[in-house]
Amino acid sequence: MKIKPYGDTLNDGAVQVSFTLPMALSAKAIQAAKEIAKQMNLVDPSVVHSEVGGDNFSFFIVYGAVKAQVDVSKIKVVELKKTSKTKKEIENLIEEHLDRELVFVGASTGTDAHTVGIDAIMNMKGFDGHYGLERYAGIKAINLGSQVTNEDFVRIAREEKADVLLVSQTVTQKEVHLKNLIELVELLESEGLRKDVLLIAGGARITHELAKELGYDAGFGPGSYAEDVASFAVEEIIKRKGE
Amino acid sequence: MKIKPYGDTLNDGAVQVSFTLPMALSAKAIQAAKEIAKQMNLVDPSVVHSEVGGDNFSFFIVYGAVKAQVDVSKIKVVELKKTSKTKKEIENLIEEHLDRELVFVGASTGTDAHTVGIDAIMNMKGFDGHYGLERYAGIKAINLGSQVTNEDFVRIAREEKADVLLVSQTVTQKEVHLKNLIELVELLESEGLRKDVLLIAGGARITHELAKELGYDAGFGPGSYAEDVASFAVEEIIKRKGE
Amino acid sequence: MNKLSLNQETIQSSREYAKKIAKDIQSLIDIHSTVSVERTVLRLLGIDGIDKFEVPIVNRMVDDVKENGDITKGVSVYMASALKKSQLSIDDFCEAYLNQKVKLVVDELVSKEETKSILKQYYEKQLGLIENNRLQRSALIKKYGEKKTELYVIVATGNIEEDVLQAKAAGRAGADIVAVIRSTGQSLLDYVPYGKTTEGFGGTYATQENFRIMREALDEVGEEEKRYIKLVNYASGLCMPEIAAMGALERLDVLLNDSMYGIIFRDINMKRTFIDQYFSRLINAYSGIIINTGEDNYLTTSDAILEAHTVTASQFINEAFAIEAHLPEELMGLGHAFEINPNVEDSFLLEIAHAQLARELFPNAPLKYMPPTKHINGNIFRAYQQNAMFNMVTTLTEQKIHLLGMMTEAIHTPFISDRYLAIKNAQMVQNSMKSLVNEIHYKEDGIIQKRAQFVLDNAHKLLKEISEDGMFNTLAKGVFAETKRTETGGKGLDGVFKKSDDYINVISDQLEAYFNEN
Amino acid sequence: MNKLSLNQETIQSSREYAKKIAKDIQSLIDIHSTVSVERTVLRLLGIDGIDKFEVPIVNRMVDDVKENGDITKGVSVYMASALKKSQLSIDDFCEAYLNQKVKLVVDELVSKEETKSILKQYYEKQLGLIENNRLQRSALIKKYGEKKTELYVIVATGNIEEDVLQAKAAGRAGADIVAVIRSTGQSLLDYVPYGKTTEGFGGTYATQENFRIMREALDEVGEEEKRYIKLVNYASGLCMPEIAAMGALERLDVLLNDSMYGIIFRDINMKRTFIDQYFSRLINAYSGIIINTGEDNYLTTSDAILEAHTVTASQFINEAFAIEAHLPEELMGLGHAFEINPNVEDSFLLEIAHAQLARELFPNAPLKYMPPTKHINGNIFRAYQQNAMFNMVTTLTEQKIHLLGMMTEAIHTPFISDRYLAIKNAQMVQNSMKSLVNEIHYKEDGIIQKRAQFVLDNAHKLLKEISEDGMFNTLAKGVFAETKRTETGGKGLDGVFKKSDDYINVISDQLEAYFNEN
Ligand code: B12
Ligand code: B12
Ligand SMILES: Cc1ncc(COP(=O)(O)O)c(C=O)c1O
Ligand SMILES: Cc1ncc(COP(=O)(O)O)c(C=O)c1O
Repeated sequence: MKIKPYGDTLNDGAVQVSFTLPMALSAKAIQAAKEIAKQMNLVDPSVVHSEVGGDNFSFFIVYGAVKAQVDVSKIKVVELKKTSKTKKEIENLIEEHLDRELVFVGASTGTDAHTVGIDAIMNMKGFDGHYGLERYAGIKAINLGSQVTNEDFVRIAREEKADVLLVSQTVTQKEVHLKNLIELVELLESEGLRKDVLLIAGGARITHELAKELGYDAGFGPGSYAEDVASFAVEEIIKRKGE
Repeated sequence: MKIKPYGDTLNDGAVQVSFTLPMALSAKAIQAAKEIAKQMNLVDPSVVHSEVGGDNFSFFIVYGAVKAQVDVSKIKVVELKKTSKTKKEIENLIEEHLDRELVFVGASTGTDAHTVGIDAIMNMKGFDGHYGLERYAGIKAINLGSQVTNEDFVRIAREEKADVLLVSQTVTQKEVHLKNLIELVELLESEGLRKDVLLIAGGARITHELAKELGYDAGFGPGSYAEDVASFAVEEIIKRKGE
Repeated sequence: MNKLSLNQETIQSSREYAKKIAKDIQSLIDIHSTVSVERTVLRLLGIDGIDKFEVPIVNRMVDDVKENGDITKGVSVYMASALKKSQLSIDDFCEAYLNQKVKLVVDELVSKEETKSILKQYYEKQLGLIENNRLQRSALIKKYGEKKTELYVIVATGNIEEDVLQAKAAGRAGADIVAVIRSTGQSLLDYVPYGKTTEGFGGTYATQENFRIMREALDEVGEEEKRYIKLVNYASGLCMPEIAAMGALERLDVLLNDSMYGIIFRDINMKRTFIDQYFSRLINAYSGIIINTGEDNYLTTSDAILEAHTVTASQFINEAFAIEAHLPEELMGLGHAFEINPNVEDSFLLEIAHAQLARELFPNAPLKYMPPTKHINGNIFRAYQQNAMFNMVTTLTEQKIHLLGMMTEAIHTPFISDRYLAIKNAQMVQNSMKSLVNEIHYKEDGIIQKRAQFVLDNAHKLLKEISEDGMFNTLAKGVFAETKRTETGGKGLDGVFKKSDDYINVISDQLEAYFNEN
Repeated sequence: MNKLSLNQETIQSSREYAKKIAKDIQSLIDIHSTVSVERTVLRLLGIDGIDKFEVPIVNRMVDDVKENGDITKGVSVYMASALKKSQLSIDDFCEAYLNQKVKLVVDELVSKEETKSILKQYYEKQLGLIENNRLQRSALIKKYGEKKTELYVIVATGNIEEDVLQAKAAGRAGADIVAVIRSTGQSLLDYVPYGKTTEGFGGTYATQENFRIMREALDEVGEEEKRYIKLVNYASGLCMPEIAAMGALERLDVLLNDSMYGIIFRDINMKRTFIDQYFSRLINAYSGIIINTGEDNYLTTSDAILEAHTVTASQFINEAFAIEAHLPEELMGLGHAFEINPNVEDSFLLEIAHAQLARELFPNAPLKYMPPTKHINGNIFRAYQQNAMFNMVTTLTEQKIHLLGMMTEAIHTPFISDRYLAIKNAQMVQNSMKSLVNEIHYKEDGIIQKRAQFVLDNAHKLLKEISEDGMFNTLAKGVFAETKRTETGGKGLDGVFKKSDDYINVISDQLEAYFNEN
């Protein structure tokens, strides 16, 4: 089934676009904006608004019908199936299948100081009415906070005999998160620790797909809760134990 | 000089896009949105927001770097050179070069009932502090109002011996304005009147370029004032008289 | 509710002038009828459908009487007489009529009494259906409850199927009221199109079948969402009473119906409009349909600061006409709008003043408050903000029917996402500012109070003038929306006629009787 | 300004607790210094520049004294002694020092008096430059006037050249204040980078040269636009006083400078921070630079409703520390924020209460009001609306330093168009609601008044507790932003030392003397 963007009629292909051009506003600039829109595959784009956005900058809003279409049946997504177990169910799973407490070590690594995300997952009080890992029976949750170097992180993981590593990355400017995330994998591998832990990343711009690409076991984006991570981790550990 | 859209760094190509897809929100839908964005020539598009926009519709906001670029030096625009004469100057021109009153007949034609635009150009009080044509010495301005059929319009133009016809078109849904504007040209031609009048269109989505394409002498879009139209018309009439 | 310290005497006196203005016109209305009124009578006898040239049967019949009979007697007597002669049921009669097997204009006309008794079963059935709709609406509203402020969106694709999709999505997103905008130009048609339609310009044709389709769709969503979702269409135009009847039959909840909109904005003849609006409102009143008046349009045409008092004056006049047509306050959706140029210093204060003024003058009316449109440009972000500011004024002044502004107002009829985002915008304001209206007082003699008092005073002056000049002269002077109209100009005058002494209209008789009892 | 009926005694008592809290810490500050303080002394003697490994000379020198001399005497005496011995001017000395031709740590140390007399010409020159900047700023502000509320935007490209382009565009679009965000992580560097920089993450390095470049650019636009455009950077971090000195030399107008931000949000040792903040604020006070405190960050970390009182308590504490450092109220840019989840019913009323509370507690302070950030998501239209609502609260409560929210807050550091649209948003609110603040009263004992009183009461209780527990214990308990810090934890403790009896700091002596006179 092929689909196109929808404005008010099926297959009208309607999209809205806005951008700035580094030139003063003029009829020429408006024409340039139209050309850009055409190169974005808009048929008959209409520059519905233009405004001087500072000296030698002009801002445009364009509407048009885009030629693009996608065949939905052909789309493949690397998607984490959320099992949506409850806290209680997860705790039971640990009790039944594992003979020990699981150790989760988490941190905002590198220069990243955004702790709200990792705290949402780990802290007692949790987030949005979902308790954090610290409150789970059978889980020892160690939250190292922010700006933890990959070196310290790995050292503590080793000391604590971590089962699961939780890494939070929020700042993505100049792709700094990729750098940090990749370095951690490399460090774990060079220390021979990679296979001993479940490695999980999270953050506003993290997708499961991206995390997998970078060599993580899973990735969690906005709207994740402790039970999502915990159920993934616990099930995976049980599965691996069985193998 | 080639330019690209500008986000916060020269040539970063940053654009913002939004659209709806006719499918329920899911990881697959997000991926579909990304595919659409890629077909819009966005490199590494990032779906920064997705939301259920009704049943079986999902709404997306995407940012990305577009490959599109335009060579500004090669852009050609059909542009009306605004001579920006004042009311006084125009009145003087008429007095000096023409021996009679010029007749301007204006209307919102077809089913279009939007009169604010044509009134802004023609009525006494004008618009935004710019007096309308009714106040010009040397101009007889006849405003027929809204929903005037092309037939009535042409009839009255003939009766009044119009020098200039002013047509306003606001409703553009299903291209109804094109239909109306083209019909008028055809009617004028079939009645042998086309060459006797200056034919001018205006409206929110009218550009000079579009008007020329449709066989008009000029087109005026948003932000036009009576003196823009008057100076174009009077100069053109004087020029034609000279020829 | 008394935040503006308005002068109660000025209000009282304004109402009296308005009453005099309406009464003057009403005396003219009472002795006239129109082709549209007569067609409505036929519709309320149960006649519907079109001939092979797609001309509605009701048009065929009324034209027939006009040509071959004496329309000044009204169509009722002809229909009764023809039925008597043919001895057919009304449905069979229509079929036979289309096949030219029977005549409508017969020689022997029955008496007024007989007219009534022959037609009784038919109009009682139709009026019964309408009553049922009214009761069903009340029951549903009682069941689900009703919001203080209702979010109103439009659909306008031109295609009823697409409209349904979008209306449902809007309903699920939180819309309380959905209007199907009419196709450009429909109001100038002297007939109502028939059946399901999928092609229109800037809107979808108002047909009874389209009404039915949309009503069904909204009922479906309403049941899921546990809200009664109201359906709106437009009466104003050359077929005001017919649409009122169709809307009543299909359980529409709101109809745009202004005593003067057609005159001013569609150049429909003033007599025609005044007569039609009366009969249409009588039907609205009976069917429990809220009317929406069009004062907002004055401000899209003229300056919203300079002409604010014309809105207020017109509201008083619309109220007075509504009273003539037995509409209770609860059905008087008087219109006004947020249309001041936002670049004007303190414009937000003026908007509060105007909106609160309307609120205090008509405390029980379900006021219809229109969003900014004229000063919206293609900057959709700016528009989104203007709409948020408009939403705030509604929350601060407790408007009832809250039309949502679209961020793409200056660009196109709404996309599905425009409508969705508009609903979210309004909901955020409604929720985060829920109690603000009870929290703030306006300064005694401050900008807001003074502005409201000034507008009221000017409206009062204007009403006095109009009551002296008469409505026709007023319209000729272009007092409203700076648009001048003459008594004999405009479309549809040829459809107006003076009733003869033996004129009979079984529907209005029946309705007047009903209102006298209730 | 008395819209909240606050209890004046509670306010008075809160101030007294805060004073006690600050005095307790001040007694510790007075007997300590830090490497950063000492480096600042060198900077204010006119030393700048880096060695071939890009280490700033001031770091080289202070480390040198730490290693080879006795840093507890302060760096002043070493510099004076070395100058005396080498008989070189300070510039020549530095050059020779880098070439390892002279030593800083010499055997024969001069007396306190001689230290002063040798260094006097150098620090007088630098302090003279700073004074000139202060006078020039006052003159320009006097010439162009100053707005009641100033629109503040950030640039954060990482590249000072690009920053300049954008800052100028913002200035022309109407920004009154421009902040150059620092590169992520700079606050943890125990030195200040040098020279013009074009690569940073999430911001641009704060260097003296970058300050100069941006100041020049803003002065240029300011002259064209006939407005004085203020320049902001960040002091907090391991180099607080150094940045204060650099900012003073380059005529920055505002510096982020909080007595506790580094501790809580950057895990810098608490002693280090308290000592550094004091010296940095002393310099701020002398240079007429407004400080901006960071209470807003509490609400981005914790819940804005539950923790509102911690903001108020912290404002009192920051005020008390500022008084210790001779900052007049006019330079106390205390921070707060609009961070309540907008889905909370009546959240807008709570925001008004919080903002008005800050306004009434600190009537003369140029309050810094931060926009919604935490509850902004990728829906840029929704964000644009949230920002409009935030802009309204500022207009209703007369905040001074008004940081503009960006519609792309949840996405990226601002694009040029984001900033432009944000300015237009704020301007529309400021203009269309100009007089609203004078028009409305809040209901006696209404939601707004009660909320403000409740927050004040809780802040008062918290201050009492802190004054009993002491600041160090309070920080250990995680009272602010739910973040726990220990006395000996965090970065930079190794740079703290107790002053010996013969410690001398020619700059603080000079500044204290200045403040005692003025
Ligand atoms: C709060 C905040 C701050 C606070 C942080 C306080 C704290 N204690 O964390 C303060 C003020 C200190 C701050 C500072 C800075 N910030 Co900041 N900040 C934000 C803000 C407003 C909200 C982030 C947040 O808390 N979201 C709420 C949480 C719950 O969501 P979340 O992090 O996505 O977490 C969820 C999921 O992603 C997931 N998750 C997250 N981590 C993990 C980990 C695991 C293992 C799992 C399973 C799941 C998971 O689960 C969570 C719950 O569902 C965002 C803008 C925004 N609205 O998003 C900017 C933002 C992230 N900051 C930004 C920047 C640039 C900075 C600064 C560099 C300077 C600046 N411009 O302000 C500094 C430097 C900080 C540093 N060194 O890292 C940028 C990042 C741009 C980019 N894409 O690179 C943003 C987008 C703002 C912007 N537009 O400029 N910031
Ligand atoms: C006011 C208005 C109305 C008023 C008109 C009142 C009146 N007396 O004119 C009313 C309420 C009656 C109305 C009705 C309708 N409207 Co209307 N209306 C508008 C609105 C809000 C403003 C238009 C306006 O007055 N602009 C101000 C004037 C000064 O600008 P302007 O027309 O562009 O004129 C300038 C220039 O273009 C130029 N110019 C214009 N004409 C000419 C002619 C010449 C010769 C020259 C030289 C220059 C010139 O000079 C003028 C001054 O600078 C717009 C939305 C918007 N914000 O733009 C919708 C809009 C135009 N309407 C629209 C529609 C669809 C309708 C309706 C069909 C139903 C509906 N959805 O409301 C009806 C039907 C009307 C009909 N039969 O035509 C759509 C059109 C969509 C499209 N692109 O097709 C719009 C865009 C709204 C929307 N988003 O749905 N409308
Ligand atoms: C009272 C009233 N009636 C009708 C309409 C719409 O009528 P038309 O279909 O003629 O555009 C409006 C539109 O604004 C109105 O205000
Ligand atoms: C008081 C204060 N200082 C400094 C900063 C920024 O510091 P850094 O550069 O460490 O991110 C902030 C940011 O919010 C702040 O509030």
